[in-house]
Amino acid sequence: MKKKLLTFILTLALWLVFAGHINFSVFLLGTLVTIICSIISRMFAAEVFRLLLMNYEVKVSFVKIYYIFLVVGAFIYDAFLSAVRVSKHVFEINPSFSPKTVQIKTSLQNLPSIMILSNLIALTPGTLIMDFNILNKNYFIHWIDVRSEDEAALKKALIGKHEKWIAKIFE
Amino acid sequence: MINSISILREIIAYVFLITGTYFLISNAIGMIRFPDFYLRLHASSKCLIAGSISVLMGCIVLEGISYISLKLIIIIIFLLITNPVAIHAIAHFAYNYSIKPQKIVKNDIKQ
Amino acid sequence: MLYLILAIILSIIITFYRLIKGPSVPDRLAAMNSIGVMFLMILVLLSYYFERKIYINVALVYGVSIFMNVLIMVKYLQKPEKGGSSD
Amino acid sequence: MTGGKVVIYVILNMLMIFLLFTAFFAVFTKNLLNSIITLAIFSAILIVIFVILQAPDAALAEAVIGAGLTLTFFVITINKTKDWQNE
Repeated sequence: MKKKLLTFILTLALWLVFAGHINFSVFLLGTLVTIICSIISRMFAAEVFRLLLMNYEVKVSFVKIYYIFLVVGAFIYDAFLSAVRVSKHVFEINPSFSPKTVQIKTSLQNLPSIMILSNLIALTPGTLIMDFNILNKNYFIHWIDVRSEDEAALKKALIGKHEKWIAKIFE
Repeated sequence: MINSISILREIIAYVFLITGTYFLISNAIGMIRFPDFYLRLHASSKCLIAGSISVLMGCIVLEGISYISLKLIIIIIFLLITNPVAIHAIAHFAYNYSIKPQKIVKNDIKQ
Repeated sequence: MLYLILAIILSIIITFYRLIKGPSVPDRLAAMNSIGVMFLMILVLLSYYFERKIYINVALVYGVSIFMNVLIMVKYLQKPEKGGSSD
Repeated sequence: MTGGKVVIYVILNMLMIFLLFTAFFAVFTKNLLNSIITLAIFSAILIVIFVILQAPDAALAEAVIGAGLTLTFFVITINKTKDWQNE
């Protein structure tokens, strides 16, 4: 019941945003449509809202909101930094690369946290994910210019602090 | 007083818009000049996301606080979630399609 | 603002060259994705030029459509001997 | 005719020529996958032209039906006929 109520409130808020103005007829039509949408979506998406509805304390949820803002800020900062570097490569006269494929092992357990970490790796400068092995939890990463061969320095350069932040959100 | 604030807002908005257009043009040139498929995908992921976010943030600064800017923020969050997923899906498709990188050297890590 | 739209259209025409000449299918898919996002930016900028902000709804619907196209093409166009669609 | 209207007519005519070019490329290419991927860009250009001509309802219908549904049906049909792998 709690899940259905949360889905209903979220879709009603989205409806009111899309409508642009609040009226009585808009509100009545919105409740009818969102009740149908919430009942249909509960049949398919049982797994999505499982993460949101774990019983947390109040203080823990505020800490989680702080880390969510940190992760979104890291997304936008990394996107701009890497775009500047790649566009510097674009306008060179003779662009020189040394591409290589490396493997990196993670310590995360949940599937959604692995997905968000892979989105972060796709935005950090010069890296791209090709594949993921779910048994050993290894990422196959294609990297433009490889500087060091050591595993610890390589892991620190890629997922040093983002892994801790994501681990504090989901685990 | 009010006039100077509106002029300052327009200057900031146009700086964002011109930066976004520069990133989109660099994406288009990088798609042509790079020799390998995965290098092209690098240019197509980073510059595309940064350019689109910059253009949308310029529109938000130009608009102010209203329902329209809320819709633009929804578009930004949607692009931030779905665009790296699409790039990852294309890279996995190419890896299954037997397109190898130029110099593939496996780094054997002792775990 | 119209000159920015003109610059983005020029970059679309440059990217379309990769879609004509691209040696393999994933090249064309990546070109299709980037052209779609560039057209989405043009839709947002046009709504500011005409000063009718309700045109943003078109951009919102089209943004969902790009992502759906890429995922459906990736799922259904794989080679079957190399671990294709499992279900 | 002021300065703003000249630029928007240039954009409109450029998009019309580009639309014709994508339509010819989608018809005369040999591989079926290239034809489908070009069809996505065809519908994207059509959406922008509808917005410039100030018909947002036609643009919304095109964004849902043209870029979403027909492309999905084409991809699933080509996957089921299994002839595209031989090229």
